[in-house]
Amino acid sequence: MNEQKHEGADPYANLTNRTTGNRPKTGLIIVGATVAVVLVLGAVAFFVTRSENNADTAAIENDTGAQAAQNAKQEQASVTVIGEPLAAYPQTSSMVVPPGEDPAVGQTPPVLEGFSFDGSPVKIDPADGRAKVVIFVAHWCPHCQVEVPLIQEWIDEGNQPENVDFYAVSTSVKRDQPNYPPSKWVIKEGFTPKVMLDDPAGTAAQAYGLPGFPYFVMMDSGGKVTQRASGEVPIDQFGTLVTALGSQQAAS
Amino acid sequence: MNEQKHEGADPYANLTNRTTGNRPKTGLIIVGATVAVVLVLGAVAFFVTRSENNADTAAIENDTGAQAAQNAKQEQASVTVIGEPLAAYPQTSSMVVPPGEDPAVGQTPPVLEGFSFDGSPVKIDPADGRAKVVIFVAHWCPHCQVEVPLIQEWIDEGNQPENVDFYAVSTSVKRDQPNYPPSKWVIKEGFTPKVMLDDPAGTAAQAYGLPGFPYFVMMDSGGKVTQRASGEVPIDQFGTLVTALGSQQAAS
Amino acid sequence: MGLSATGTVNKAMDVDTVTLFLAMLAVLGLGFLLVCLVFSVVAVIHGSRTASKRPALPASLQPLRLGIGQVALPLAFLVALTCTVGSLYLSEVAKFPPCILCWYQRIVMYPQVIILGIAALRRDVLVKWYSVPLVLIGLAIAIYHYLIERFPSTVSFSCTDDVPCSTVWVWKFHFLSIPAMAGIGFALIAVLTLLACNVDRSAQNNSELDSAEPTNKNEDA
Amino acid sequence: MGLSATGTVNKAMDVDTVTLFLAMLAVLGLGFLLVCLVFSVVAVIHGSRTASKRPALPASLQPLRLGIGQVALPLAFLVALTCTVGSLYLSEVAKFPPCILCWYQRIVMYPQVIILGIAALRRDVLVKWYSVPLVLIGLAIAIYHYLIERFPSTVSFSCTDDVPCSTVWVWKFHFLSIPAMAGIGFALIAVLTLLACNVDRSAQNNSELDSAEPTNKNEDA
Repeated sequence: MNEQKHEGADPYANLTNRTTGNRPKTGLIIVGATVAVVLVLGAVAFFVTRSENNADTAAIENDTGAQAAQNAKQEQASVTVIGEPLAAYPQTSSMVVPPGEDPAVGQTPPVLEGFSFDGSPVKIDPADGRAKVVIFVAHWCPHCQVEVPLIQEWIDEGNQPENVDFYAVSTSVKRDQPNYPPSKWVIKEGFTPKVMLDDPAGTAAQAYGLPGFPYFVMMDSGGKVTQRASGEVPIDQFGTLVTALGSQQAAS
Repeated sequence: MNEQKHEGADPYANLTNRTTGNRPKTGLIIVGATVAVVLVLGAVAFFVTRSENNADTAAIENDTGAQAAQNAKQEQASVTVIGEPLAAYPQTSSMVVPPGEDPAVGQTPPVLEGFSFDGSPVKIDPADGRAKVVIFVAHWCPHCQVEVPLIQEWIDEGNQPENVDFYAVSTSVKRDQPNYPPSKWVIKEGFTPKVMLDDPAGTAAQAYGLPGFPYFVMMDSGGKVTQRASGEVPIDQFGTLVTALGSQQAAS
Repeated sequence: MGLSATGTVNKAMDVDTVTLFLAMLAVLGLGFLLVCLVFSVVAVIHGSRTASKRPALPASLQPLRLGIGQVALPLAFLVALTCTVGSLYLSEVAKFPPCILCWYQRIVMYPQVIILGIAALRRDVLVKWYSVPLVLIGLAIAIYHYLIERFPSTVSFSCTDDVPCSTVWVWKFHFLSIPAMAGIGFALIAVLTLLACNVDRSAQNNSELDSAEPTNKNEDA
Repeated sequence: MGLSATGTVNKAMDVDTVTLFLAMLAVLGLGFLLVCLVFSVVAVIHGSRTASKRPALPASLQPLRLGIGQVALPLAFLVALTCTVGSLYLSEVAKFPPCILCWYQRIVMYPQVIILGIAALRRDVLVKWYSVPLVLIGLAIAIYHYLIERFPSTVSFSCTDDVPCSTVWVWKFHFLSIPAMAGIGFALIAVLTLLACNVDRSAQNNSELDSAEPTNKNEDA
């Protein structure tokens, strides 16, 4: 530190110079350097955020949730429920309900007719002859934020059985909460399953008996529920359940 | 202060006695007295609240809001709306909308069919041939808490015209908010107008275009809205409006 | 939490007991503040008759003054602790949701427990430099909060569906609400912290007791 | 508030600018903390070679050490002020609703502005007795908050419809969230307040510079 310079105005300099000689100079330099660095950081923050383009538009496959999200016109949409709602989720401490303890297992969930971000219709019809997994997510829920990329990675690794469809339902949309809008989130994660938008009242979530986020309902090709789960299910366990669902269909 | 006593254990006594003689004793006495008083207050608080009977049951007239509240079975109830909702409340800075600026003036509000605290039916029918004032209140709203006793006092002074009926609608009931349940509030204020309970969705309030609490809708014997107001309307102004409503009917 | 109907009633009764107790403590504190005011007037009148013309208590009241000065920091700590525990009880047990003005009062009150606790252990009467400005801010917020509770129409004329800061949760003795009790707590801490005096120093000044009082009084101004 | 679509976009950009700026300040603060750590290690190693065996910086670094000690209280005040203004910006302008853990961190942080401001004016290095315990509590809350942000499943496995404390509002440089920045702020205040030394006293001890460092270091323990 150069102790010989005497420029600048340290408010303490006059008071202390008499007793400490040149030493207060160091304090002055420290304060000056701090102020300079802070000003530079402020300028950098300003220009970085003004010039950012947020050009996250990577090549996204057609007809996926992410593709619909790129043309997002809406974050919520009306949902039509046809059929009886599923039985209430049982009181349980485990994230994956043992099928024997779940009154919904064997039930047929209602048909959901709704729309995706781009206004294209999405229909979740248990009776369409295909096994499926329906995943209910809330954009602000930290557990969903952890789970969605794990599921996408699992899909990207080619683990999804060809005879099992994935659907996501974006519910509990809160404009003033983090990670809004959900369409941006879906783009960011490159999420491929089709996404149905729930309405503000959570009609789709209620029809499926949602106990919390994230929420999984698996059903076989006959439209009967085989498994429900809620929470940050470890991806291995999720994979095992989906693979079992797929092989079940192949066998029957 | 008796400075000669030497009982008790002041943690500071040993440290300071040498230098200050008996003086620390005063501090000890102050602490002891404070503790004793606090203990007595605690005991009083305990016994007062345990022995209280809350016997507020004064003589209350038959067929009033307070009478229904004394036999309260419910704080919310279903409401049936028959007819078109009122026009939206205009953007205004005054609590009492000048009738010329209110699109609802001249409209006929919908019929409301609901229930009171004791389950007795309450019907607000604009077409029943009587002028009426409908007052929407929320139990937790401080403005309503101020306004309701003022209105009741005004009624008790015999100011209510014989040809004008008063109805209250208890809406926006919040179990975890102050002054719950509204039935107790109605009893406490000895409120005489009949009280209709709104449902949790606020159906009655929405049908009447409620902009905030309290909210007043006045209508003539022909069922047409003559005046709307929202807020802590000064009781003189309220009285003038109701008296005018009454004399209008008598003249016609 | 699985409370039976009786449990709920008991809980309401408990909340009532606690709020009544807190309200009585506030009345006690208010009494102390009034006594302090009376004694200040006495000190000014008596002081004007002495040679120095500076406010001073009559010699007969000096032991009391010193006794209070000696236990003032621990007492101020206990006031802060009571206010903090009381406020946590009302929000966490009685489940009254704190409004934003309550939070700003908590910001001032809660740290006093640590600050005054340490100051009482260190017998550091200079803590007034840090405590008093903070609690005066708290006192100002509490007074504002109390006023909008009493006169909600000064802030707005009607309620929206959000519960406003002017809702009154507790109302005891026809004048005590939660911010009123908090305000009394802030005032008590300020007065007690200003009254605190170092016993050892006072002892050294044993012969000139009259000067012990003004020393603290002047720093008040 | 009647913002046009463009206004909303600009506001989002402003919030982004401010959070990036705060994040860069946090990185700067983290750098300072690491430098302090390195110098502490240097002091321990160098000290073990001196006669006293107590930690001490080499004589060449003493002017720097004293320079920092001299401006430490004003700097600590500025850190508290930045954290407080930043937190008020995020809640009042950016409209991020503070969760309950945020409020408890505010309870610790906001009073530091007053306390350290007054201490800087009074040049009272003993304020560490009041500031350090408080900010260590704040640091503990911030670490806990950061951990449940990173590992939300340690608190629960799924979300209910209430937004939990584990929601992440700001995420910069792949490691900085709001509680992370608050935690760095608390740590900075603690270190700066402990480093503060009285210039006049140090000047009197000019010949025995080595002892200036341990005096503050020991009170740290």
